[in-house]
Amino acid sequence: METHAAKRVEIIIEAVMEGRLRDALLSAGVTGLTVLPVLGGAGSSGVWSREGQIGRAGMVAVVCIVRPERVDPLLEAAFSVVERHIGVICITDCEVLRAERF
Amino acid sequence: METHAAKRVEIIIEAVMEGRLRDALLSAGVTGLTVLPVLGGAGSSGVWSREGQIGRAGMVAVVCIVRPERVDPLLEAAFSVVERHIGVICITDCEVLRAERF
Amino acid sequence: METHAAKRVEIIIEAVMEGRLRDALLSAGVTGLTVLPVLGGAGSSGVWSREGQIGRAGMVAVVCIVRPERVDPLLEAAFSVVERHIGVICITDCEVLRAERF
Amino acid sequence: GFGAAMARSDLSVPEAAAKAMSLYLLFAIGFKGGVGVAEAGAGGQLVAALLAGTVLSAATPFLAFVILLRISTLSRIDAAAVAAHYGSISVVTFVAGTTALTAAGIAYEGFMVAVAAAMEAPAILAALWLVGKREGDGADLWRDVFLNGSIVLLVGSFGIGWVTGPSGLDQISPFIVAPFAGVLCIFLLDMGLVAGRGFRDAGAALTWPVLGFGIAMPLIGASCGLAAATAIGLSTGGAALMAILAGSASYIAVPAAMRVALPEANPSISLTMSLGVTFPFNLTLGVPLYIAAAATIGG
Amino acid sequence: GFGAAMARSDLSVPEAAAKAMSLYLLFAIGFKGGVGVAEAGAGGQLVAALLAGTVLSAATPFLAFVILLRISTLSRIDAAAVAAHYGSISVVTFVAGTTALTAAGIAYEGFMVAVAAAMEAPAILAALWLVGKREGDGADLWRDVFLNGSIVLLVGSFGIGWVTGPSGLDQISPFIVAPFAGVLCIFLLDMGLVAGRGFRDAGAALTWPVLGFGIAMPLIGASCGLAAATAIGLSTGGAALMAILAGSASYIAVPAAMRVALPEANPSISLTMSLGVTFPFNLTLGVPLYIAAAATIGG
Amino acid sequence: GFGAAMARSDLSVPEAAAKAMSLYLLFAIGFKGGVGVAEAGAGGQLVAALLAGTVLSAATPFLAFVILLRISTLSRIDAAAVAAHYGSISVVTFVAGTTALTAAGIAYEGFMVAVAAAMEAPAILAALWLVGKREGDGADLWRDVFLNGSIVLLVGSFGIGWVTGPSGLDQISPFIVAPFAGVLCIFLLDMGLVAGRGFRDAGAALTWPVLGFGIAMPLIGASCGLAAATAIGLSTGGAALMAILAGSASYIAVPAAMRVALPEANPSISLTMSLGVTFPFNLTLGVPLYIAAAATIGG
Ligand SMILES: Nc1ncnc2c1ncn2[C@@H]1O[C@H](COP(=O)(O)O)[C@@H](O)[C@H]1O
Ligand SMILES: Nc1ncnc2c1ncn2[C@@H]1O[C@H](COP(=O)(O)O)[C@@H](O)[C@H]1O
Ligand SMILES: Nc1ncnc2c1ncn2[C@@H]1O[C@H](COP(=O)(O)O)[C@@H](O)[C@H]1O
Ligand code: NA
Ligand code: NA
Ligand code: NA
Repeated sequence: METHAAKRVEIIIEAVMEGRLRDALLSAGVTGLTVLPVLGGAGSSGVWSREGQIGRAGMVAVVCIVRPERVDPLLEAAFSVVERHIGVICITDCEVLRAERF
Repeated sequence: METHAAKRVEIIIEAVMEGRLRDALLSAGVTGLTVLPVLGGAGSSGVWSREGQIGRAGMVAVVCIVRPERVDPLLEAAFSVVERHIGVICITDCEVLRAERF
Repeated sequence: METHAAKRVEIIIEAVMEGRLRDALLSAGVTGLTVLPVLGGAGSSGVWSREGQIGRAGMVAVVCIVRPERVDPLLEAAFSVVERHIGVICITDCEVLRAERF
Repeated sequence: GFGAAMARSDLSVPEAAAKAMSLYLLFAIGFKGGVGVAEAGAGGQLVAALLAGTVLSAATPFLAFVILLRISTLSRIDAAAVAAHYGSISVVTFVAGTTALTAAGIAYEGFMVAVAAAMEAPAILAALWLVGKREGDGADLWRDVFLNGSIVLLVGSFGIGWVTGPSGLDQISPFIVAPFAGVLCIFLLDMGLVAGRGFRDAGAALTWPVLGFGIAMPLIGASCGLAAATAIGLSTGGAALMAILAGSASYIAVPAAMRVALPEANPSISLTMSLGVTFPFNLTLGVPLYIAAAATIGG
Repeated sequence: GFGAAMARSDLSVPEAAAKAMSLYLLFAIGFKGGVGVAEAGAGGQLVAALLAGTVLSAATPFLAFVILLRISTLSRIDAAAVAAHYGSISVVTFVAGTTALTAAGIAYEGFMVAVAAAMEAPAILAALWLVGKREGDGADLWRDVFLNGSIVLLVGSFGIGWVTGPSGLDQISPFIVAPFAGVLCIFLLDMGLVAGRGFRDAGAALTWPVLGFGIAMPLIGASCGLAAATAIGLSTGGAALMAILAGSASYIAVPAAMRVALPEANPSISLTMSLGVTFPFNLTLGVPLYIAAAATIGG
Repeated sequence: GFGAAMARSDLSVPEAAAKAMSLYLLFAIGFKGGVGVAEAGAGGQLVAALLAGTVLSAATPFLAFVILLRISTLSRIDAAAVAAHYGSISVVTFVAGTTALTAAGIAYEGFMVAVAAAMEAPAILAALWLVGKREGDGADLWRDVFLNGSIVLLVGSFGIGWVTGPSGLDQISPFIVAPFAGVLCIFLLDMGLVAGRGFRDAGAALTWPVLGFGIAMPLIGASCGLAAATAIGLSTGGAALMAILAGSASYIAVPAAMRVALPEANPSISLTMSLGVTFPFNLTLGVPLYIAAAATIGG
């Protein structure tokens, strides 16, 4: 089937920042995004796990698929939110169907 | 270690369609797939979140790793299920160990 | 924005092995990792689903972003844990911001 | 509850807890219904009531569809999806109705639980027929709908209650009876939050005629329900429940079925109407009104 | 329950709610056991019963392993994994047994809860020994097993109950005693669903001899349990519980340990046998039978 | 609980169940408080108590900040974050305090629930002011904090209880009153586990002065609380609760707010102190001490 080049941006960020990140991405012209739950992790700030947590603790993974030319504004928007916070941003080349949607 | 080229196909789809998509993929010769939960998202049909939902609402992410030559039948199978529904399909190049499994 | 080449390694593994895998990866010099929940899947050992399970059943997806030169030790560490178990390892090229973190 | 949701509070019952509460309510109401039948016997009225419920559920969507096409600018697909919701029923409204009847000291037939189960699905068939959908993965869809948790659980616990009878109720009554009102109360609060959120999301589709339909349709449905109940000679409580069932709109089973069978329909329109307009209307004004009407007719 | 699951219904209690219920049951049964010991005292019988339980748990896998290799075509690894399940215990079967005893007015020793905790792990060691696994990440595995929720919670709540005694029970009895039967009932229904699903998945491995083993082994185990209980002089209720423990098969702790220590074993074989065959057999026929046998011997 | 957690047991209540329990506790305590006000009336004392609580919550962080900078090597940011936790309150400690008062037969003002709600947020403002944070996404942060589940639910259920009064309590008391002690007990056990885990994770940051602060600060806070309560003439029970509120430290609302507003602060320091040191101290020694002190002053 016919596919089109795109970029898949994955942002792992604290759950409390999810709303702010979503708003920033949508303002940066992103047409859609998906939020996945995270169970736990490890990093420079130690090992953590969701088990037994209460409140909106922990992190989420935000996946955002965009046309290649929209990656830069997206990264800038994401970075402005994530900058002072722990978390990871990772960009992968990908292909999509129905390119008109992105 | 020795790795082999493969494709990683990620399909974000409504949870009610999960069973149908799984059956379609397995019929298309896919050897395995993994289903991840989705907490929320945004797209042309608005912003939604799993919080406080009841019933099998929301979406799931189906990840399927296949040999490159099997991508086309996979996409056709997936597309026939997803076509009329909201959702996203994204294909990434990847490498796998134990190629005989795919 | 300035990005740096890296590798995204995704390991789908039984939940009971999560702790052992994490320890092995951290010993192999990985600086961070993220664990995502898995709802269900299909593979050579059949179709399974988390619904109605009790105990630490099921699988998890461990995502680990590393510098390219650290991939080989990572894979060896991961493989030593996963070898006898069911599961999948998939490596993707990616780009990251803030390379000094990886 | 509503105000909080409008301001996007973070106060949501976790999905798992909400599901557990809804399973509890279904189990408890089904069980109590079964015990009621074991005590009072069922007879031919059960069959008549089941039949009446099925017909109501299948006929209401036609009425709703015609009204919607006339008063609103909804597409045929959207109108059919909304119509399916109004033909089917809301178990929580039903549960609230039984609680109100018990509080008012009005008895009702235990088998109304079975009628509720019977009314969930026919509306879906009717709505699909309206837009000419008969082909496709029909069997699959039916499995989805019939084995949907709520129908199986209602019928199953009804059966268990019928078999074990009052002695079974005695044994598990600390679990079934005592916490019931509390769980229902929390569940309704949570539904209020979810409903409030829906409003926020679906803004534009909510024209005045559509809002009006969300209040008029339950009244129309309830009237048909009352008429049917009178025709088959149900008690006052049973007639009130039949009115409540016919006047309520689904927000779990039908939305899921519509996503599968009519994916082109916009889910937020029907969900906002059924959960955001009709559900609160029924809980606050509808249920007392239907009970009063049934009492007037019955008395 | 079973029928619904076979037809793939969507009626599953959310994982979190199932886990919460199982924690509740473990806590309640442990607490009540501790209160029982505080009231009646424990003495040397506690030690004798713990010892007997440990020996039973460690010895049963050898028996089960030999039988399985003889009657079935299972590999040594699969046979050892199944054997570990049958040496260990099912807490839910134990809880159902105590409920049945209470309903029948038969008293039992409160410390049987501690015996249940003691019987969870030895079978795992025995099974690993059978297939020559002694090296490797042993310490890790033991931490996994011993600090597995159920052992800690049983022993912990048993200790709390022992310390606080009857006065503690009075205070939290609305929480511990009243909803107990209801939660157990829902939990068993849910287990039935899960068990039914297992059947669907593991089809081929279920040969007739294997199915037969799933029914014969609990009888053999329960007989050993009865003999041991008689030898150390437990009451009728205590002997029935020892039989139930010895005759039941694990479906939570052992499966997880086997995935870690014997990943080559096919988990659906042992899980289907323990959860799909032995568990329902014990609940329906086994428990009454063991109680009757204990009453005959004891009386 | 603690020992188990230190050894990394797998015994954790699922997140959804923990959240459901905390919603239940908030709802029940808010409702009972509202009923109390409906019975006894509120008057000007309510306003005075709300004001006193707000001032305490806003002032305590200044004190805590100064002490921390003097006795520890924490950065200004970390010290401010810790200070915010100690200015705010722990609802669970409050709930445990009301339970202890009820057990001791000491009455308290129902409106203390509203005071608890009022004391959650001001400390956050004070702490941000301390490190010169006034710009940025202020409005957003306030919405996060004020519409945080616990404040809305406490105030909401307080209002519902006030409106429905004792008759409402009668109706849902099997749900609100009976299981309360049990749910609280399980929730506290689970909190113990989580607290124990925190200890394991934050090892290095826990110097002796910091540990000492975690015990001294609640005593200082509680003293201020007692003084304020005496000044406005609360009853013995009310004064004890005011001391408990002032002496307790937040571990849900404030940590989340600090992650948003002061992401540079190390969350494990403040969480370990509030959840791992102060929370268990208050539950075991603090609450009885504050009650005794209030009784001495009040009597
Ligand atoms: N290299 C990495 N790969 C995947 N996830 C990571 C990585 N580094 C950090 N994370 C995630 O980001 C969180 C915070 O990381 P850090 O800022 O390093 O403490 C961790 O708990 C992980 O969930
Ligand atoms: N560009 C995108 N990147 C990631 N997820 C997306 C994207 N677009 C849509 N989605 C997901 O697909 C769902 C439906 O999208 P839509 O059909 O655009 O309403 C959204 O709620 C998201 O979860
Ligand atoms: N090709 C694949 N793509 C994605 N996930 C897979 C794939 N193969 C296996 N898996 C996952 O790994 C689990 C075990 O696979 P298997 O060892 O083939 O039974 C499955 O249940 C899936 O969750
Ligand atoms: Na209806
Ligand atoms: Na056994
Ligand atoms: Na305080």
